[in-house]
Amino acid sequence: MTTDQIFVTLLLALPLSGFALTALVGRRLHTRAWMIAVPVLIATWAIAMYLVYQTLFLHAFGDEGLHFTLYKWVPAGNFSIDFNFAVDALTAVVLIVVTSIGMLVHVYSIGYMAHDPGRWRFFAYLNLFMFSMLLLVLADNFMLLFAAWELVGLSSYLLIGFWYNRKSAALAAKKAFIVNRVGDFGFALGIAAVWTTVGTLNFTTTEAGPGVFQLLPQALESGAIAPWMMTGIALLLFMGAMGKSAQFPLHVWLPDAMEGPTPVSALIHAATMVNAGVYFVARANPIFAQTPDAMSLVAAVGIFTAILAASIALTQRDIKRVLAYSTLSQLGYMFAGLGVGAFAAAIFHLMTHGFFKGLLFLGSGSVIHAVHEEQDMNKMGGLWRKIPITHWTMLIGSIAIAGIPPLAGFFSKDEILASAYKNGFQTVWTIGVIVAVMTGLYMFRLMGKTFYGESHVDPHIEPKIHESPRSMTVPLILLAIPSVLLGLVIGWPPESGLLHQWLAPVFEHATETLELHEAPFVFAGIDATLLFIGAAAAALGVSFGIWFFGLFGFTQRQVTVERLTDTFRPLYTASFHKWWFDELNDLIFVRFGGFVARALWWFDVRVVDGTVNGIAALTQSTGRGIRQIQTGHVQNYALGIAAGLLVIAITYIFVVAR
Amino acid sequence: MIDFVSGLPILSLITFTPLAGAVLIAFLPRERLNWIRWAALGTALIAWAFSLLLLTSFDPGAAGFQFGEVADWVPAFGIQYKLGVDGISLALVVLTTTLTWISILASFGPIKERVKEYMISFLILEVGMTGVFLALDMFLFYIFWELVLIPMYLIIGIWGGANRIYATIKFVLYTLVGSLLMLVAILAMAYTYQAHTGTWVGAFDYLTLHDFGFDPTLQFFAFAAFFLAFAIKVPMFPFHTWLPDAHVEAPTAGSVILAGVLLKLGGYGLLRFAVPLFPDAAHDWAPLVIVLSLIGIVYGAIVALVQPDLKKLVAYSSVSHMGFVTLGIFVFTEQGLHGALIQMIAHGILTGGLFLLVGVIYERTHDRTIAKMGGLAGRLPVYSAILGFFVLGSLGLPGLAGFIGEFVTIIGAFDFYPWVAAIAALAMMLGAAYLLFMYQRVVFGDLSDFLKGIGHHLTDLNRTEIVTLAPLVVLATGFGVFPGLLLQLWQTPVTEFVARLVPAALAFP
Amino acid sequence: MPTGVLADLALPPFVPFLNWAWDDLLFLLLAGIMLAAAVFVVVGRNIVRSGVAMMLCFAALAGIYVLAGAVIVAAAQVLIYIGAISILVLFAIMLTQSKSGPLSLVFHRQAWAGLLAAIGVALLLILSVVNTEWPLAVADRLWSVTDEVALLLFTDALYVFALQVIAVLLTAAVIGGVFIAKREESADPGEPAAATLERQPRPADAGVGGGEA
Amino acid sequence: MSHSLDAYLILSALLFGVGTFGFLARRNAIAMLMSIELMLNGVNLAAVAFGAFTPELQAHAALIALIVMAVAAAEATVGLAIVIAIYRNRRTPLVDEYSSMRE
Amino acid sequence: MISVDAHTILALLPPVGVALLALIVVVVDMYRPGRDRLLVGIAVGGLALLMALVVVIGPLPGLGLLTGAQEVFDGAYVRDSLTALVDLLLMAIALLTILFGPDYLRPRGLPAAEFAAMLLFAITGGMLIAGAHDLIVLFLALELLVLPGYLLAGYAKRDGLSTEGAIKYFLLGSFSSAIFLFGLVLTFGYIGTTNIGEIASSISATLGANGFKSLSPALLMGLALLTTGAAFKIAAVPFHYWTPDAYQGSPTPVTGYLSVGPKVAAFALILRLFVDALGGLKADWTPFIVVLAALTMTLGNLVAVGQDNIKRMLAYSSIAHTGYILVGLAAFGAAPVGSLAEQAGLQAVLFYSVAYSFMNLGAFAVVAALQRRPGVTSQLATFAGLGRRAPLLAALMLLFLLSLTGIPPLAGFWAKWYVIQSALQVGGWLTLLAVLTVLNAAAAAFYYLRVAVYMYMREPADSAPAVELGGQTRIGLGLAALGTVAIGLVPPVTIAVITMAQQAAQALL
Repeated sequence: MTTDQIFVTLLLALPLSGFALTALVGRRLHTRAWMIAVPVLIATWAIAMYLVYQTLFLHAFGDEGLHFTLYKWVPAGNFSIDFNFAVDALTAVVLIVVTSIGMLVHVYSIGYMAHDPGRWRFFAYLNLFMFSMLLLVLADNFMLLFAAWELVGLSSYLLIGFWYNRKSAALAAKKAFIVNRVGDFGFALGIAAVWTTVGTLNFTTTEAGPGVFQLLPQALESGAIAPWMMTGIALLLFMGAMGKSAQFPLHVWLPDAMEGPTPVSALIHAATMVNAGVYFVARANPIFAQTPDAMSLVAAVGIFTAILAASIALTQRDIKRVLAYSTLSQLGYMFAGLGVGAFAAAIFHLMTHGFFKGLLFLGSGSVIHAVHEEQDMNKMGGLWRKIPITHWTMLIGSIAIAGIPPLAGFFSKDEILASAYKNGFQTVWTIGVIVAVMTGLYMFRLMGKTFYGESHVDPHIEPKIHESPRSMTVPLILLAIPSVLLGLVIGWPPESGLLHQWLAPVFEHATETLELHEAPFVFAGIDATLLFIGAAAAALGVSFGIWFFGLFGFTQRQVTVERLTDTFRPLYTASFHKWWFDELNDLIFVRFGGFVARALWWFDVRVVDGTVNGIAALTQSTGRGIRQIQTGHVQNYALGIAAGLLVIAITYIFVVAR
Repeated sequence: MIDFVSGLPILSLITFTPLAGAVLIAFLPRERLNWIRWAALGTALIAWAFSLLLLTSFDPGAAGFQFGEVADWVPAFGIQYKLGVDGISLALVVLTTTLTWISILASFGPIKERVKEYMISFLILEVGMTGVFLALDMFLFYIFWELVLIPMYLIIGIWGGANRIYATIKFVLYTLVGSLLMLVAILAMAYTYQAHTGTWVGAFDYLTLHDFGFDPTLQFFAFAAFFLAFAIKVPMFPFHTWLPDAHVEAPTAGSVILAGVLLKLGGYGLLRFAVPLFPDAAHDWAPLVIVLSLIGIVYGAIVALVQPDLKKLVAYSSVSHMGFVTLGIFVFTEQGLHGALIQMIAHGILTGGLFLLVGVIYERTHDRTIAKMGGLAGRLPVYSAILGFFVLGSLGLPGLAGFIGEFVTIIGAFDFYPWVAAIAALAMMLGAAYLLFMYQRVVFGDLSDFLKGIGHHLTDLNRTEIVTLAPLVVLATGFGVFPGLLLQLWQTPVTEFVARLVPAALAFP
Repeated sequence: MPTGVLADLALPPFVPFLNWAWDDLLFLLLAGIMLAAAVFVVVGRNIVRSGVAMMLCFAALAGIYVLAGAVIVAAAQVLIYIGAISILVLFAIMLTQSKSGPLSLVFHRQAWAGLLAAIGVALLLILSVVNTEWPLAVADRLWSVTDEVALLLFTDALYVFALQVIAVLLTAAVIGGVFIAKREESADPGEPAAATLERQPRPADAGVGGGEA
Repeated sequence: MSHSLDAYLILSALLFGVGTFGFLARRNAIAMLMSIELMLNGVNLAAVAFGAFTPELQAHAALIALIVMAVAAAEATVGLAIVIAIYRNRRTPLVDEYSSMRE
Repeated sequence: MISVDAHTILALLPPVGVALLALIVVVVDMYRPGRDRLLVGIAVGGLALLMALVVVIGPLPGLGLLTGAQEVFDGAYVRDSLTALVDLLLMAIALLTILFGPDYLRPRGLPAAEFAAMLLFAITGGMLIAGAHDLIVLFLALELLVLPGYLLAGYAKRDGLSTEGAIKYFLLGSFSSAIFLFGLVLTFGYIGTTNIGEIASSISATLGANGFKSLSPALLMGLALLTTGAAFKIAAVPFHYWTPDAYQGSPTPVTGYLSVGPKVAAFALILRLFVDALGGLKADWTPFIVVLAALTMTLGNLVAVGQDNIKRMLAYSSIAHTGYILVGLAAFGAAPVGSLAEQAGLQAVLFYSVAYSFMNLGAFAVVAALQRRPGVTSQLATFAGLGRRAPLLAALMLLFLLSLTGIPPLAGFWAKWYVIQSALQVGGWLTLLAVLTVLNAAAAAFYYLRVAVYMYMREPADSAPAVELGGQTRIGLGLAALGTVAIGLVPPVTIAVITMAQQAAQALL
């Protein structure tokens, strides 16, 4: 094993051992339960950064990246799956997000969870999550990725249900897992299809042999599989991504997942795990690139989710739910980006979004902390003076997500929209722009209702409001920095920034296959126009937000908002009720499914088992019936014998002898 | 290779050590409960140690059966006492010996009445189970097969729950119908052989019959009989209804063995006897079997969703999980078989664990109604965590053995016919649904009023219980992370199995 | 020509008016008596009379045996059936105090079915014997061979053997019959005071009780 | 008529049939016993008839008839003993009242 | 003239010896009345001696002074392997019955002397049937078998049920004897001989050349009458009516004897009559046997299912076993002439009889032992909690029941094994009969296990008296259990019985 390989292994081993240790002894550490998990994570982060540096800056592993096998995992005949890892540019980029935010969230949690008796479990779970997420990012074959995929689902389940005695948390955790399983159902079948088609599950071609990304296009080319099969494979795989990244119609679990502690929301349900779908589709770009139909569907699902979620985010009252729907919406953007072929842009947005959404969630956590676990924005207001660091960092995050230049969100989002337009997806672009307006609006609605205007905080709590401890504010500040700068640093100039250079080898083939003729970005013409429209849309949205809900001292226009609400009452109601998706699901799965299950159970007991018991009962009743001939009367018996004699004699003489 | 093992009749030792223990216990005084208990545990541990010794000496690369033991038994019919082990049977034997001592240990507390008879029954049960896996003579196999029946009958019937008599008689009759028909098939097979070759020598010998090649008509009917016997044992839809009853009524350890080993007898029978002996018939029957397996998988899971009783839920989950076993066997692909086998082992471990855990809660509360539970996590954290482990393992979480079983089976099934895999994969969702639904209701939330009423009796796992569960946790994880340990063990026989059957591989639909 | 027993008698060869052989007449007469008596045995209300009718029936049958040339059988018939068995039966009738009674006491409810079955059996027997060519039979009946019978009885191994078996059989029947029929002087210890009857079905929980041995 | 084997055999069958009827129809144990005697006599008649018409069988038939009589005597002994025994218990000779055991 | 030579004496010694033994018992009782123990000693010792004598005389496989069939009295009696086997079996039955009879009779004030004497007379008859080679001897022997049987059934003469059973048995038995006798006379009149060998040669030479078609109506009628009579004696459905009542009413040890002794003898009769004499016509009577077998086992089992009285239940069970034995006969009938299957069928009949005798007698012995104290009924409820009250007795009962069920490796299993195997060797319709047999066996498990349920899974009634076993009963039970286990499990014994059955079957062909 080379040093780098050892580092990669350590990257997994550290959080795993952190999990194991914390699980075993964490309870005895009481308030210092973080003392294993957090240092471990910092070390992990350091190693990750080293690897990122090696990969991206030193280009130490070449275009292909570092590939190596730990051991043979599933040697089931010719279905032979290695436990193998890869570190290439894409991995490295995602590693940055995952480890950085992960590390910050760990630190943040020290303060946030300081008073929770279950903190040891919390840190154990967090480490388990980090292990799973890193495994997901590092995995070099479908099955291992799938395993990690499920493991992050598990961590998510555990963390959502962290406050297990809350029924809502338990239900949300279950829902998250099961909805994810729906996606994984497709994913697993997709993997099976891949293996059946090409006989391997390794992503890329290494010394060990050719990989899927080489073989599948070849198979298509050689006619070994029909194009629709390719589409089928891609869509099955995409199903998994939809589940994990909460895309319509599997988006229902994410808002409920906010039942978990806020750091979890920040880490898992905003910055990392939900990005797994995006990461995976980007990873599988050689497959998707072969099938335009699938690509279009990805784009459609993405952009539809974007606008759907944004529309819901506009009316939610729970601060974390607004952010959750915002996350959905942003993820929709990313899928739209993937679908239109702007893989790098999607990953770019993944990165920036990871930071600013992480920031926003942590900030909201800080707010919730400040107002004593109150999440309803109608019971907040005017907090900006009392928790200034939280306020300022969140303001930065809001501007970033709204897409106001030159903050990070602007670059990534506009790149997606511009690519959509240029790659011929005008509809996607149009909707995207509308969503951009809505983004500004709902973000500044959030800001306004939380921080500005009059305070609606419970008077008992009001005097106790104070800024969060340093372990919480420092991560906020640290996250605010990339939220501001990341776009400029790696995203400028658009479509040929640092990030694009890094990722170019990964998406090279896909771009070629899709025949996207990349004209270099020029600050004029169509490029500039699109850039301007994007910025303008963001600004419009933000302006509306400020207009309605205030900023610093600006007054809120409560009356206007109410009038507006009344005007669009049906729309408002629909949005407020999240377009009744939960109700629909409840109807279909809980009620109808329950009915079916009950009916089948009835069938099982009455029909299947009933047949078995019926045969037994029939035997018994036949026996009881036949018993009657045993009357106890000799004459009856004798008659029976005589009758038997007659039958035998008659048959002998008249039948057999005939 | 440890040399001295090759000189020992190691297979007979494994098989009959428990019998010796049973005889010993028969002579122990009835009141000395602890003597009896420890003697039983000791015997089971010795058998276990022998099986581990066998494991270390086994050569996975060698073809055919190893450590063969042959002696004439009824020469008039060519019946032999013939034992042998290959990778498949070895794994199942070790599973059996392991689960047996765990079950015996787990019975220390709950079984307080007629301990002597209980332990004797259990040890004889082990003889039968081990024998089934090791027998290479059809007749011997049948003897062991029936031998399993009586101890289980007693275990359910004597130490079971309120409705135990109904359950145990149902279990026996159901199994007996199948096995007696199988006996007819065995005899028909032997006779056909004898009629062809003119000699009884080898008429019951598995290896001889294996290569004999029966005519299609015989294959058809004999397969039907074998299949019925094994399908009942597995149990496959629609022959599964004895299982929920038996499980609900059986004592904890009985459930563990029932789910952990007895169901495997069916799966083992299918892949060791029904398919290789009658390959053509198996081929003809495969579509039906696959359809039944799929129905079992989905149906068992759906019905499990609405079970009010913990044990019933686990029982129906067994129907679903064992559907993967039969599916894997009958898609006739290498992966399918691998998957089926590892699913058997995984199901044995995981469901065994689940039943142990249900037993723990039953012992404390004398109830298994899910609706009455709730909030155990706060009161019984260790219990909840381990229950969580087994629930997750059972729903096929990667990293644990169940995942490998299901996934590899799905791969194999997809290779055979994609829609089959698609339907089987529904279990991924449904399994998560019913197991998590159960887990949520039992473990999460506030402590239910019913459990509050239990008071201080509601204690967390004690040391014995942890000792019984720990090996299962280790095994489930070990085989999830290193499934190669198992897969390579039976690679050789699996290859042989598949080589005999060329599946009518359907292309992508 | 009359043959057999009637041959020595100086009778007209045929019965006057009827033109029947004498022995045919005798046969018919005896057969008629025998059947009538037999029918009376089975339909008679008074069982004592039935017993007497049975004796008559056997006597008539003995006559037929004579007609058939089996004099020794006829003699045995008189000795054994009339002399022993019938008397035994009459004794049994006395012992059991069977009296005459209404028809319902005589015949079982399903007597009609019994009648049908009996007719069926008889009819089948008649049909089958009538439709059979007896390969060994000669045209006319033979005369008595009493000495041959005796000779055979003591020389043919089969009958010697059979005789021994009959001896054992009778011994066994007598020993057993005496045991069963003899009245016990006093109840032995452990015997339930009065034998009670056990009727089915009995309540399942009755672990003990009842007089069933 | 008395020279025809069939006549004897028919007579024998009739006697057997009458006995059968009696056995099937009568309720009194002793009457049933008598019916059996009638049946046995029917058999004897058939045996004698065969003897009368078959030279080789003549003596054999007579012996068979004698043997049957002996057996009948033994049967009667046993049967009457049992009848007496049960009469002592049940105080009735009607067989169909002996139906404590059924089904 | 009659020549009485050494061979004649040898051939006849066993039945004569038993008859003499009966007389000795009576005579001893006359001079020393009430000395039950002495009588039992004499009878048992005498029987043991005579059994040894049979072994010495033979002809048995590799044993005996006689090496082949020995015809005596001008062929009226033959001592061949069948005779020897049935002799041994009947004597063993008598021995066991005498062992456990007095313990039951004594408390009821019933003497052992007449019991033993009747029993010995009866088996004398049975032994004579086995060797009878002449219809007259056959009939006489049959009467000798059944007349003491009637008396034994009514042995508890002060008990209403016993006498009721006796009179039913007697009336129906006499009725059937009359029927049988008419058949005998018709056959005699038509063929002109009563010698079985001559009948057989006459049929195979001329009469039966074309099966039933070539027979005259009278002979067919005769055969029908003989069939009915024989079917009655083995209690085949629909001629079984007497069995339940007679069995239930009789004193329990007598029931035990009645369920095996007359049955074995009646099957010997069937073998002599249908195989020896009418073997040439088998193509035509076989369908009837098939139907009889199917009806008999099915009805027996169906009705046994609902019985609450164990004696009555076992009575119906014995009807069912008759059906199983008939399958062997059917197999003989359906097998091609001169084939191995022909022999296998007969062998199955004989083997089944042997196995059945031990296990059924054992079961009744347990019932008798339980009922030792007067007043204890034979209701199933009597068995409640026997597993606790008398573990050994319960275990023995379980053993016998399992053997009756056909659970390997007990004797009953082998019995079924042979029957099924012989049926399968023939194939065709007989295969269906074999399947029906095993389905019946499965159904039968229900009621056998019900007894086990009472023994092990029900609590004893509070008033349940303690169970004491008499010494003789112990020995008897031990011997029956030994037979049940050894025939199944000890290869030399199994082989010995098989070989004996085989040679007996050969002797018939």
